[in-house]
Amino acid sequence: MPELGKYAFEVVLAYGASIGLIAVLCGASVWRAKRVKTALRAVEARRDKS
Amino acid sequence: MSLWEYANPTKFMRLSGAVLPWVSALAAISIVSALYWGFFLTPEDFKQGSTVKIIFIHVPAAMIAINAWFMMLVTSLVWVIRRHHVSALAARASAPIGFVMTLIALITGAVWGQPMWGTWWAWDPRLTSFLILGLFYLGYMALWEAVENDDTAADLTSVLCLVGTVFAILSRYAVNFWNQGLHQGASVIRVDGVTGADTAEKVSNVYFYPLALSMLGFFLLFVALVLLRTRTEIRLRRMQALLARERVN
Amino acid sequence: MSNPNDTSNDLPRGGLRVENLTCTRGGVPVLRGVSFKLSPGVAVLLRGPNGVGKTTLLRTIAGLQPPLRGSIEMNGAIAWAGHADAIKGTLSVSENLRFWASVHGVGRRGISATLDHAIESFYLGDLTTRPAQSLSAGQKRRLGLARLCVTGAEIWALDEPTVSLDADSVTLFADAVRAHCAAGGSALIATHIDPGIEAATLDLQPYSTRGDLNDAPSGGDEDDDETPLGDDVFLSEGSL
Amino acid sequence: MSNPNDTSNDLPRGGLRVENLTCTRGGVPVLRGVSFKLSPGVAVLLRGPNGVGKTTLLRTIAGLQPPLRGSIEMNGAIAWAGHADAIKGTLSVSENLRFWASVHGVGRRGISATLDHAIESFYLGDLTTRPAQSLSAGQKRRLGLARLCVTGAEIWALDEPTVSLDADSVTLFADAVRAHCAAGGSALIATHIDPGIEAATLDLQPYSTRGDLNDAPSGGDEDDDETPLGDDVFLSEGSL
Amino acid sequence: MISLLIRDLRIATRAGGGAGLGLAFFLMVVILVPLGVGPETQLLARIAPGILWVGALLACLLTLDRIFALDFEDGTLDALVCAPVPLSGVVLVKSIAHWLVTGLPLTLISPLLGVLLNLPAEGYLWLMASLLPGTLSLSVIGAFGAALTVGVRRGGLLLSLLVLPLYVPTLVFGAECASSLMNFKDPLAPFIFLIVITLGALAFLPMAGAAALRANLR
Amino acid sequence: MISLLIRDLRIATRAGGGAGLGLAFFLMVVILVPLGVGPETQLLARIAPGILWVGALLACLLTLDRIFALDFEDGTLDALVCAPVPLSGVVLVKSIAHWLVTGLPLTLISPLLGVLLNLPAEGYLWLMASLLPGTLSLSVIGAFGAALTVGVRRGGLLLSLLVLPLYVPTLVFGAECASSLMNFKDPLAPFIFLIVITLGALAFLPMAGAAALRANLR
Ligand code: HEM
Ligand SMILES: Nc1ncnc2c1ncn2[C@@H]1O[C@H](COP(=O)(O)OP(=O)(O)OP(=O)(O)O)[C@@H](O)[C@H]1O
Ligand SMILES: Nc1ncnc2c1ncn2[C@@H]1O[C@H](COP(=O)(O)OP(=O)(O)OP(=O)(O)O)[C@@H](O)[C@H]1O
Ligand SMILES: [Mg+2]
Ligand SMILES: [Mg+2]
Repeated sequence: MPELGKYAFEVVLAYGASIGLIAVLCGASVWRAKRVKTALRAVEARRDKS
Repeated sequence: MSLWEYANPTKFMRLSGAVLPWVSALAAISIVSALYWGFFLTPEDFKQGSTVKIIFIHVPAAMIAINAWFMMLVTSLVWVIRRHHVSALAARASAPIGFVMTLIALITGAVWGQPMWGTWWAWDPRLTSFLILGLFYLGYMALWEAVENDDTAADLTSVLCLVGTVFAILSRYAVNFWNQGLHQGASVIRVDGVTGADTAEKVSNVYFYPLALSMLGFFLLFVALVLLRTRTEIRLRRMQALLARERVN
Repeated sequence: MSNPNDTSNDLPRGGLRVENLTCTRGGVPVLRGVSFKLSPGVAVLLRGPNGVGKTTLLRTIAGLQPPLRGSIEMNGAIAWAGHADAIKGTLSVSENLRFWASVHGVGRRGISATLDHAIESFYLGDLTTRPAQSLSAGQKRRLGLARLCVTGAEIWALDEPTVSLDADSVTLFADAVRAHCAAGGSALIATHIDPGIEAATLDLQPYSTRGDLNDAPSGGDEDDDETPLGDDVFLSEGSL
Repeated sequence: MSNPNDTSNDLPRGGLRVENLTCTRGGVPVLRGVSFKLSPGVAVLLRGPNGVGKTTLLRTIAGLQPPLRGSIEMNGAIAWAGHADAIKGTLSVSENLRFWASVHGVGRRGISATLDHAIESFYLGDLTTRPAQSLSAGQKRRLGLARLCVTGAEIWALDEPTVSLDADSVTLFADAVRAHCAAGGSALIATHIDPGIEAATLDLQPYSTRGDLNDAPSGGDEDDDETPLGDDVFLSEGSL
Repeated sequence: MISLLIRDLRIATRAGGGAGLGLAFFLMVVILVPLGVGPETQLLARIAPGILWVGALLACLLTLDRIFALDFEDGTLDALVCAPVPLSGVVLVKSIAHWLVTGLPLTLISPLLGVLLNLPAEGYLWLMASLLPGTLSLSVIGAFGAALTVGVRRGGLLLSLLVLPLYVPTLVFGAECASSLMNFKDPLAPFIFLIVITLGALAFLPMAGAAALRANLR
Repeated sequence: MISLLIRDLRIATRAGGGAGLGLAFFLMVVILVPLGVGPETQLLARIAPGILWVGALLACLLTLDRIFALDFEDGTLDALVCAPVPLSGVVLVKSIAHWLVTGLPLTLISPLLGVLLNLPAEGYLWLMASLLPGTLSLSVIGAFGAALTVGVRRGGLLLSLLVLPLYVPTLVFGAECASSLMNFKDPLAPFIFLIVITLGALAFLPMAGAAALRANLR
């Protein structure tokens, strides 16, 4: 941990919040991608059978 | 082979599927290293202390927030003129990213403003116009959600995006006009000083390289997320179409 | 304006030709390859079970939604009457009709004759000064049909016009359609009951590849070589 | 609760007695001295030209508006289905039915059997997961009628239930009414077409002083010795 | 009753259902006021509690017509009146659903908007404390107003007219409570009044609303 | 076209038509703000032009959904699309009708409400001068937003969300113009911008609105 001086709270808060938001965005995107992919697989499998 | 062929979902899926892992990996590497560099390895500014490190998130996020809207504008135009579905879906996919980036720029700016200006929020023209940009994103996403027919929604959001762009530029101008002459001492303290002329060249470079790397990283992240989300939207539409056909037969 | 294809010189005035039409509803194709022709002076009943796509077909022909594939040609103006009557509850019966007449370009002088004719055709004489919201279901529907008479359109596209009408009113409606056809107009009427008009029947089959008009040639197969539109883009073979 | 008079011990369960009823619509009396009786297991068709007051009568009986004069007695719960279907477009077909079942006190355990029965009766099996707004006119109406089956009410008051239904669906409806009557319920149905149910007919005459039920005794003349109510207060003889 | 609450929440969170839109409107009032009034921090801090309360009130007002109008138009209300559930219970449940969708999120987000208006730090606690019961009473009073105007087509604005005077006590006590610390006054007295108003509204207005609904369905 | 204008005005002035309700709402915002903010004369005078402009904007916003939603629901819009009149003309006429019913009376009554907020005498002229073209552009922009949301059931609040950011330039220039004399600035520059925005909106937005309407009717 570097020495952040009297503004340590602000800097860590800014980094924390931003990285958190980016993580949420990426996580949500990936999670939704996975879910939609499996759902589509199921539908396509059903189509290919019939 | 023309560029437009990538508007075919199958082609787009093939190409984007090949590119996506590389872009994601590059984005991850450059962002992580840029933020590590920025957070751990840069010195404190003599005027701003350690808060200057916020710049490595704040500026790239603000940049992406603006560019995401620009990309929506272009893809909306493509949809209106050539009616390529992938284009409309790409616009839809990039809106949440732009919104989150706006949010990040606002939050980091607010956190930065507290020590620098002594307040979390000031009605500075630049901040205000960013807030309004955030509202445009919100409205755009809400309209996509609210209209059930996807083609109709694409038409409506495209029109909104075109008109909205004009009004966003207008309000940027208006807000400048409105806050003119207030001369809040606070808004004078810009970090231009850091990268600009009145500090030593050497110090400037200390901040400039990680900042440039961070901007590259954010840009790659944006590309990766747009590709991923567009792929999801395409799969979703395909699933709806297949389900509909299933019902029919 | 709303019908980009209405300048076809080989069709007589009041004629309508639909070729190989595919319509969508909510992004889903519900009718495929419907072809038929409507000549002036002819009324056609559109039949088919619930959900087959009658409403969708009529809206497409009226120009309210674009077809996914196929062409619609017509010579003349088209008037559309759906489930909603396009009637304002706070205006009186005659104010409503007067408004629609002037929107359809009936001039100052012609207007009162036009209104009188419409009011008489649908037996609304006693109700002219009543606000439309105080009418019963059937009375309101009669007013909605009277609106058709003041539009002066050659082609009528009607979606279940006889809903809520009693037997006498159905007769009034049949007379109005007959008069319209006699004057060289044509009508396409979706209905589940028999309105008592001498008319050909277009039977839509569920998810049929084409409709069968029992006395008109229905041509053309579905051709897939056109650019795919709508959700068809997403229906490629294989998996994504 | 909504029907203050529904505790009459001389009526069998599912019975309804209307005596000397005068109904108003928008302050104007539209029906005078209607009297009839509905026994359990019986369906009655309400007929009459447009604007005679069928909707008004049904709403009055369902307790949605108070009668001007006369009495309504019933033994059992009443379910009302009007022109609007009481269906939420954003909920799916089964969510809509489930909601109405639980509002009408169908418990956790009974609910799925009840739903299955209603869905089967109106042939909605293929549509259960569809949001109701994407249904066609006839499909939506079938859903609206299926709602009646889950209410468990003994008396059905239906206003033009067969609107938009095709022939097959009308048969489904007739079967449902027959099953309801066989289970001891009764139904009062306003309609302009013949739904194919073996039922008595109550013919309302325009501004009649009483309805004529062709096979039930219709008792009582209009008696003017009651206290005048509603706008009748202002209609006294003589000049003011 | 529970199923009615669940259904209302479910409809609100579906596409086009309107959850979150009250929130968005609240946000926008708070943004518009500085744009109109000017950017001076001092001035904004002075008027912040008042503007936040007025914004919450307007956001609530705008969503009121959804409470009954949609159910009226599609016949659900007719059917509910015929169903074996007490109508005043229906009114109560629907107003609580409205609060859960509008007032509660609005209260939770209010500190954030306080930042935008440069609200001083000591104001936040009592701002939220006053908004929490305050918005509930706004929803209940509003549901009564919505019941009164349900027959009128697009009665949204007539509804506003009827309801606004009824909102005055809540607004006055609420804003008083939220701004009292800044003015060196005691926040407790107006807070107690706020609670009393809320409880009173919860106890009596659903019945009045049910009566109004019955009259409107004639 | 003229007959459409006449019909719209006639409907608006019939019972339940909504003329005057925008006005009433305007009045009430102006009354609520002192209740929320507190009664200090100085403070109120400072914020008066801004509050009046925000009030006018909200009153306009609230009446927007009437422009097309009623016509959509009863099928009038379908019939108008089939009729031999240009759809962008319909949008233009309807936004002008909305202005005549809402914006114009609101402008005329604004000096009266200025008194309630202790607006100094020199403010009145430019307040009215800015509201006159300003409310017209609010109506035109709003009609575009209403066309976007016409298919969404009870889209009133979504409409607000979409339209409010579009209103920002008008609001900023309008409020600036109205308050400039009090701040010893030149009112002419913002006034000219206001006029330019209004003319631009009149020229282009009806077309965009017509496109949106067509898409919504599919
Ligand atoms: C909520 C508050 C803030 C917001 C919304 C905000 C927004 C923005 C935006 C939109 C940009 C432009 C990016 C570009 O053009 O690529 C920017 C750049 C920048 N901001 Fe902020 N900002 C905020 C607060 C601050 C504060 C408090 C500081 C420092 C004291 C700051 C320092 C900078 C710097 C140094 C740049 C980049 C250099 C430049 O373009 O001039 N910002 N910010
Ligand atoms: N949003 C949607 N998504 C999927 N399918 C839909 C959607 N909207 C309508 N449909 C389906 O499209 C089909 C055609 O509907 P349409 O209203 O044209 O039928 P119709 O022939 O008019 O029936 P009716 O006689 O019942 O009026 C129906 O099966 C309906 O369920
Ligand atoms: N507000 C009102 N003022 C005056 N008369 C009214 C009002 N509302 C309805 N009426 C009249 O009351 C009569 C009864 O209407 P009602 O809707 O009960 O008829 P109905 O038998 O259901 O007709 P339909 O078969 O057309 O549905 C009609 O003649 C109608 O015109
Ligand atoms: Mg149909
Ligand atoms: Mg009726």
